[in-house]
Amino acid sequence: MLGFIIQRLIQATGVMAVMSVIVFCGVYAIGNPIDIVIPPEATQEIRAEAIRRLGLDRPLYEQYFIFISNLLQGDLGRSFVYNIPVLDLIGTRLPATLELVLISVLSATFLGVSLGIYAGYRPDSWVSKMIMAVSVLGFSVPSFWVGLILILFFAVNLGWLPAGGRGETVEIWGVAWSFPTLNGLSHIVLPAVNLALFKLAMMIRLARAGTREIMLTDTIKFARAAGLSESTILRRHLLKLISIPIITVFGLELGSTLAFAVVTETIFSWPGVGKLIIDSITVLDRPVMVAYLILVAFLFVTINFVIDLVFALIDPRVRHGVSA
Amino acid sequence: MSGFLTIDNVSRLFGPNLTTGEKIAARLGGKVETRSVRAVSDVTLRVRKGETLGLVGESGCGKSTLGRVIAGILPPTSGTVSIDGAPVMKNGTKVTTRVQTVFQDPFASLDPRMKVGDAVAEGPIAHGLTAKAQARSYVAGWFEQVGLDPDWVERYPHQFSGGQRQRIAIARALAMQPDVLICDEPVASLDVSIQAQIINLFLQLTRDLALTTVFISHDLSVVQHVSDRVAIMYLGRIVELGPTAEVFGRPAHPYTAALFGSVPKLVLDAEELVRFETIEGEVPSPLSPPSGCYYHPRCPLASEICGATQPATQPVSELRSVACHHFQTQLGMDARD
Amino acid sequence: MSDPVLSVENLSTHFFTRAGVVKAVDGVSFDLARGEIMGLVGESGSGKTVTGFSLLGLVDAPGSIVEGSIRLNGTELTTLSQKELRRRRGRDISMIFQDPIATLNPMLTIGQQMKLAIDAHESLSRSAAEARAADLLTQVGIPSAQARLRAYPHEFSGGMRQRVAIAIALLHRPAVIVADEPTTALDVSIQAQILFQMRDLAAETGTAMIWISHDLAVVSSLASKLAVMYAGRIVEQGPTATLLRDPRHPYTAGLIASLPATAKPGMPLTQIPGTTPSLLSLPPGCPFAPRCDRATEQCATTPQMTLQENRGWRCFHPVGQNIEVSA
Amino acid sequence: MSNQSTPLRRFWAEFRENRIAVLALGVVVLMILLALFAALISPQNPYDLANLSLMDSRRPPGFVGSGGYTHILGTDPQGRDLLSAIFYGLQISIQIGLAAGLVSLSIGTALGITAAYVGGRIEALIMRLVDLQLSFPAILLALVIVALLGQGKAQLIGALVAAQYAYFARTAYGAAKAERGKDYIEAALATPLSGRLVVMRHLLPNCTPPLIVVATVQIANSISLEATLSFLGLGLPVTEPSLGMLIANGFPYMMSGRYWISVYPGVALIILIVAINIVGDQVRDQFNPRLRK
Amino acid sequence: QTLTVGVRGGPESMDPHFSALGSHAEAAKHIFDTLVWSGTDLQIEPGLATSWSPIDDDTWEFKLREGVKFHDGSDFDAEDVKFSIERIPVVTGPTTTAIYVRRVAGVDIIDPYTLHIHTDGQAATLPNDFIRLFIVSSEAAADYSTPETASEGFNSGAATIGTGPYKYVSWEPKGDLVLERNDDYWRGTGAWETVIRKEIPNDSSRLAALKAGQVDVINYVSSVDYLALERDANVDAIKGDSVYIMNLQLDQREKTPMVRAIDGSELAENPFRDLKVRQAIDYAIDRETMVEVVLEGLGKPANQMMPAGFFGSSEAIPMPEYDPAKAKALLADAGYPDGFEVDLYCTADRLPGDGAICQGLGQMLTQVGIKTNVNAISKTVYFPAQARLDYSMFMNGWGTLTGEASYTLGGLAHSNNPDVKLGAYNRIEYLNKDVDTLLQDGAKMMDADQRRATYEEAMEKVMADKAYISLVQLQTVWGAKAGMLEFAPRFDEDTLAFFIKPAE
Ligand SMILES: Nc1ncnc2c1ncn2[C@@H]1O[C@H](COP(=O)(O)OP(=O)(O)OP(=O)(O)O)[C@@H](O)[C@H]1O
Ligand SMILES: Nc1ncnc2c1ncn2[C@@H]1O[C@H](COP(=O)(O)OP(=O)(O)OP(=O)(O)O)[C@@H](O)[C@H]1O
Ligand SMILES: [Mg+2]
Ligand SMILES: [Mg+2]
Repeated sequence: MLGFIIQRLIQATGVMAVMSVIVFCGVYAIGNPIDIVIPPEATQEIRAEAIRRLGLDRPLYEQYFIFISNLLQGDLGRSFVYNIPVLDLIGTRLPATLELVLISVLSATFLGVSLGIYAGYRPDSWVSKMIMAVSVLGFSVPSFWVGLILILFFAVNLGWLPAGGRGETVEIWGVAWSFPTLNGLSHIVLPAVNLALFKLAMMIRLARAGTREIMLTDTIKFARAAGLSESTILRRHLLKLISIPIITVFGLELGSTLAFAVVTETIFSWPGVGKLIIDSITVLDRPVMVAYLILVAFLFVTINFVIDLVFALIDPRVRHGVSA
Repeated sequence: MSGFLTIDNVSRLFGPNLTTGEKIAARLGGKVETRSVRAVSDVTLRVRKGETLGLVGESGCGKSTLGRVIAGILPPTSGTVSIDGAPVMKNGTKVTTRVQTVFQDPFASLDPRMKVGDAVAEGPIAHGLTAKAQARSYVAGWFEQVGLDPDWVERYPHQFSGGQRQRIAIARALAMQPDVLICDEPVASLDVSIQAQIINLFLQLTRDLALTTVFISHDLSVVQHVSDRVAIMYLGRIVELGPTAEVFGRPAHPYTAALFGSVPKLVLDAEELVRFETIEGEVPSPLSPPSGCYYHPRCPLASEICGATQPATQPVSELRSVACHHFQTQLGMDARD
Repeated sequence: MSDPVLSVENLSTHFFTRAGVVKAVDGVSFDLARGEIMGLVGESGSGKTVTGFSLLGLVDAPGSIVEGSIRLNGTELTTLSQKELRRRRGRDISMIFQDPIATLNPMLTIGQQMKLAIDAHESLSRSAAEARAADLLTQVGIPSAQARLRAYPHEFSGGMRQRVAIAIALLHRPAVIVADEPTTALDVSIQAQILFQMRDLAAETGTAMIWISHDLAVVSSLASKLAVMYAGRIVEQGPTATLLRDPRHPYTAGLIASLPATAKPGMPLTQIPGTTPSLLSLPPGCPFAPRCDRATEQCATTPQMTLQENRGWRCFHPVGQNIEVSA
Repeated sequence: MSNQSTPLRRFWAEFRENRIAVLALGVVVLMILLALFAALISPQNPYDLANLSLMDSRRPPGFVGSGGYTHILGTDPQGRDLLSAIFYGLQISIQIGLAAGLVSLSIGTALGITAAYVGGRIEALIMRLVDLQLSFPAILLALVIVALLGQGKAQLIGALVAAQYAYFARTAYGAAKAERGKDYIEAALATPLSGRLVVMRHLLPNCTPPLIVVATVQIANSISLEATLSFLGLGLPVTEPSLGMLIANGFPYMMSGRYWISVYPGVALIILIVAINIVGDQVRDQFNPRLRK
Repeated sequence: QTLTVGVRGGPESMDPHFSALGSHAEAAKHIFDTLVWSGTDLQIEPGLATSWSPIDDDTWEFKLREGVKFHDGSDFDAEDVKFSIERIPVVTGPTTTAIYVRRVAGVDIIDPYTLHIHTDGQAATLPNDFIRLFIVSSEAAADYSTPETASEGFNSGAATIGTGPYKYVSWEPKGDLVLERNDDYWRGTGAWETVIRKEIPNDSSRLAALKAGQVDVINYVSSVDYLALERDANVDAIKGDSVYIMNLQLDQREKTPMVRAIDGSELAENPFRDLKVRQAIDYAIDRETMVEVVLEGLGKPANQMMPAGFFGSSEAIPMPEYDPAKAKALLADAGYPDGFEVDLYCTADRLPGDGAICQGLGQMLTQVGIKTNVNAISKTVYFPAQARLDYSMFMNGWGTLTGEASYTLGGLAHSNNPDVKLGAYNRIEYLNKDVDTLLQDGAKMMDADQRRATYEEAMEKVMADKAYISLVQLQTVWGAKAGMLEFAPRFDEDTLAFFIKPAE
């Protein structure tokens, strides 16, 4: 386990280093962020002053080393655009993304796994075929398109649900959440559905494939031979046996959605971090980009680590260090 | 004793593949498996030209590993293998075509995407044993030799039965015109009725082509049938070696005796159900083999010395040797009745 | 002879595949008495496993039992509902598989798996169930059974796992156990231990057993009765000793003769020519005819089982009898 | 028998049994043909600005424009005939999907097989790299790259490749690692044959089935990813719109009732991706020996 | 009563001095007052200053409004103004507000309500500069006036104390800005107790939010939705002129990178240096179609770089004609009978319709023989490249935010000369010596009429040269719940809650 943690830390450092270098060089290659954020009427003098203020006049490697040394002191820098510490900026937006993503990924997982098990258990029934058809659609249709249709239908035509924004929030532990209020919840529904659709499809496919494979194994045959009922077999045997890939994908999806729900957040004007990063990219707000990517790397390392812990929890072979 | 195929002090270890993180963790004193498996441990063997050596032992005792080292597929961790004085491997790469292999699973040992004729021709073409233009007739010749219809060269492996595939695999090995053939359980996955065909083919070919053979099997009756001499392996070591009839007739190592005893034999005449002997306990983990003689925890003859020192390989007769502190007792007991 | 616990009559199980109908089991009949061990031998693909699955009603799609009857303790199984069948599986008839590694669920403890198997048929308190489980583990030769209930399969060796599977199969003292090559994947030394134990257990509990194997040597020392399968059919059956000593079907005879143990070392073995037929494209008549040196035109029709005393064979030209020359 | 039973023929025989998959394959082929012959069958060359007339812009389906032909699917804000634009857009989308798919396939396969075959440090290095990348949202990566490299076909393909090659590498690695351990590879190496020969003649061909499956999925994915990037404003030049770009361009018109500008390209895109995925699913099922009947 | 406004962009900080962006100032105007107010047509009016006049060549005197109180109850006086002016260069962000005080050399407090502001030379447009000079409380902001502390201090609300119509309640970057009415506002009491500004950048989403009733009013209704909105009984569409004009810019350098002959070969010289070519381009452009079709009516043809009526725009400039035949003739005349090929660059995501206009332009130019490859790209890529002078022909919008010409012509039409702080945005190396002279002179003229005439002359010369070709003036549309609001569109496109009244 210790080896695992160290390995993960090494990886994380690697990603962060690579990412930060790429972003530094990339932003440098595109051009001076100043040219995007500065107003047209500024004189050369003022432009130069702004460049100096942001430290953009120094050689790139110097800027990088300043960044690194600040990083080592726990300072991820300040946004060019907002002039506030990047961490604060991300911190204020994280809860919005967090609740949206958790709700959608969790519900997609529960629903997807159930449907997937059904479809894998009765692969030839027409219900399964319907489920699979839905999953192919969910898998294929680009999410911005779905989002648009959702808004058009539920918000504009039917007027049942709000078209965007976050709605009322309640403070819990000093953080604003919107899921506890009815209004807030109604705002979450559409974006959550939009986000969940792809994951739902993915989970269905994963659970179905797992179920189909597992149902043919001797483990299940043996359980049947012992007279276990089908429901016991599904609940006690199958569910555990298909859980490993599902948890892996759950983790990765959770991570990538947390990091990047940008399409949904854009369409539904959800004030989350995904929106923040794409906005930062369009204005070349380098500190935000770098810090964000570093945090994403961290996030993934953490998630991977948690997944490993969960594996160890549910799979005794992992717990005991036996290669499965 | 001199040999055509000589195997000198060959050992082969399999270490765990540690990630950087695990290495660091191990340094820091974390719980990381760093022990390695000693799959083959200090094996020395001489095989005479034209001889068939049977290699027997339970699963995981290192038969295949030894076979692969001899065949030049795996480099040994230490020790050397040479044929007629020429080493099989140099710097971890195989440098001879004089030793070829036939594998256990005929379904895995042929490339499913390659026509069988091409699979057989591939090696000889690469090594100039035949020209590309003549490859077809060259292959056809070997097909006939192993009892296959030469017209079948255009087929794919899935169009053949297991026994036929094993013949193709044998043809592929023989087409390289080897002096030494390593057969790693060539009949283990075949049906009994097919097994006989392949054994017959094998007997005929080794004789006709004067092949020197190492024949690996866990099926004692097969080994007994085909080999001139037999080596018994336990946890990576050769515990007994000798002419087949002698070893089967009078095992010198208690493990050999117990092994023979626990194999179910075909009982043709007993009206009563037979009882056979069993060895107590199970094979220890090769990661942490017992001290001294690896067999001592299961051995009925074990004494103090067995747990303390590893028995040396001692000659019993000219062609026969054994690694046991108590082999006289074992033989003596047999001698009495 | 007392009433058989298991009586199989003209059982046929076919697989309806895209390539055609695979007659994996085709008209198999046999009886099994209480406590009796029957060896079922035959080449790979001859239908042994499918026969076993058919008995438990575990044939997967696209296969199904197309005809025949299976009577277990007098109850006809083929007409039972899935639910009824399930109630009998594990209680009246159970099965063990070849690969002990694949049989047990690696994510559940031995105890949990045994508890599930107990709960399937009885409602016992936790402690009672544990006691029963531990008891059985002890019976199959697992020391300190109580403690081992909390272990996971990977903490056991292959042989131990197979013992656990056997213990699970024995939990409800079924009338019949189908053992599908349970020792093939094990080391010889372990195989011997298990064979030994199973035989004693069967004798003790009165459980009848169908021991599937391709190794004549194994069954010869274990089963009192033997059935030889070829291409989905039982071609010969009878008491083991009789059958081995005096085979009637040319296939049985060839099988015995081809064993290295029966030949002089170094000498060519008697071999059965040809290859195992594909069940898809079986010619009409005796499936062994193409490989049989005794075959005549008559063999183009399907031979029926010739019964004689306690044995039977399906052959027009049995070994040891004169070849009847037909017109 | 021998001819009839080449692996390909057997594959096709099995494939043919799933009618939906055959239909989907037909759709894919049709769409590829439409894309290939876009220039011949389109009433208009929508990429030639001299052909367009602003007076024809945003006309509903069925409008007869200044070109004299009926705009069956209507026109877009630039007066492009949407049907033609869809054919040409298909061409670009498929081009990009294929190009990105093939390049990532080659790079990924090369990396994966090298790692599996060579082993040791190189294996560790390559696979770490791939793992790292797999744990990173593909679209984020693509986005950063497009943002950094600027817009254009090559950049877009580059971004898609960067986002996807790792999947191929992982798959190729897994397959090659499994094949590497099989006896026939061992047999070839034991002959001995040169490593290059073994990789090219044995390892590579036997790793293709899973790669084909991944390739179909990834091509569909690239097309969809390209559409998404276009939607986010990081796609191709607006004058040569891919399907995604057409959708994105029409997106603002959805609310004002001029649905056709966005919906028809969207429908084309969805049909294409769904069809590819259905074909991919069937291929996957066929390559999975455990599910074979 | 609550007014919820859906806006495209919000402030970047609560510190009014942080950014010079229009959306930032717009938000700040709710909380803070400026010294000089700009009215709906951008005419300057008294704000916190009641009057101003130059007292010599480099000094302006400002009289301040008395009796104004900050939200915390403290009094507003000259100290706060001086503090604010001096604070700006210290705390400004990258979109620098220092431009508003660039001419200020010093501030003298004469009495609590009188200030003398010294400038670096004649600064005729100083009051115009001050329309976005927000006055913060010198006490509340005292501790939050370094680059490190400014944003935090204001974002937390500690320093967000202004004299404006609304008090700060809460704000999140890119999220909601919540305000509550200042009952003591000197202009009177606003109609809304609470104002929420929601940032919804996506045009469709913003409109959807309006239609779904989540917001009461939105700004920047996209041109594509405008017609439909007009027909929608539930929503009022309020149209107003914008200060933005789309200009086509033609590189005047000897060698220009993105032009070539039709066959791909290099041209001997930059065709855009030839007046005939530039005129041909002008004739090729059908401004009416551009407005009616491309912008669906949401704009006006433009003949110069500023909207009519702005200080320095000239009535003498004729509206260019659309005459493709003449364009072709001129091209042939200039030695390009077969035309040539050029890459046209523009933004696709900055101003409403920018990408579409650009593509329309491409069609029009191609039809007279100038084969135009249109690259409507992200502003992220466009602006840095434009600053590097990568382009030969490009189009982008320019807004005369100050309402007068020195700003527009000084940035675009003067040759780029840092010494005189002019021409910073002249990215085509346009040089007309006469124009340069006029602009330099104009900047020093304290007499308004004289200055106006000078700029008008400069504008006429610039437009005659056709290196800058003005295409269309954009219009902007607000959407509001039908019958709910009374609303007067502003030229600077600000959406100011205080000036929105509930309908009777
Ligand atoms: N590539 C490898 N990496 C690690 N350990 C290995 C490897 N190959 C073999 N071993 C270990 O070496 C030991 C000997 O294995 P080997 O395959 O030689 O046994 P065997 O006698 O051929 O067994 P079997 O009868 O099952 O084929 C075993 O403990 C095995 O786990
Ligand atoms: N699911 C299935 N679909 C189609 N055919 C099947 C299926 N399962 C088994 N068969 C066929 O039924 C026949 C009998 O198979 P079975 O598994 O009973 O053989 P076996 O005698 O147990 O062989 P082995 O010794 O290899 O275990 C084989 O020809 C096999 O191909
Ligand atoms: Mg082996
Ligand atoms: Mg079987």
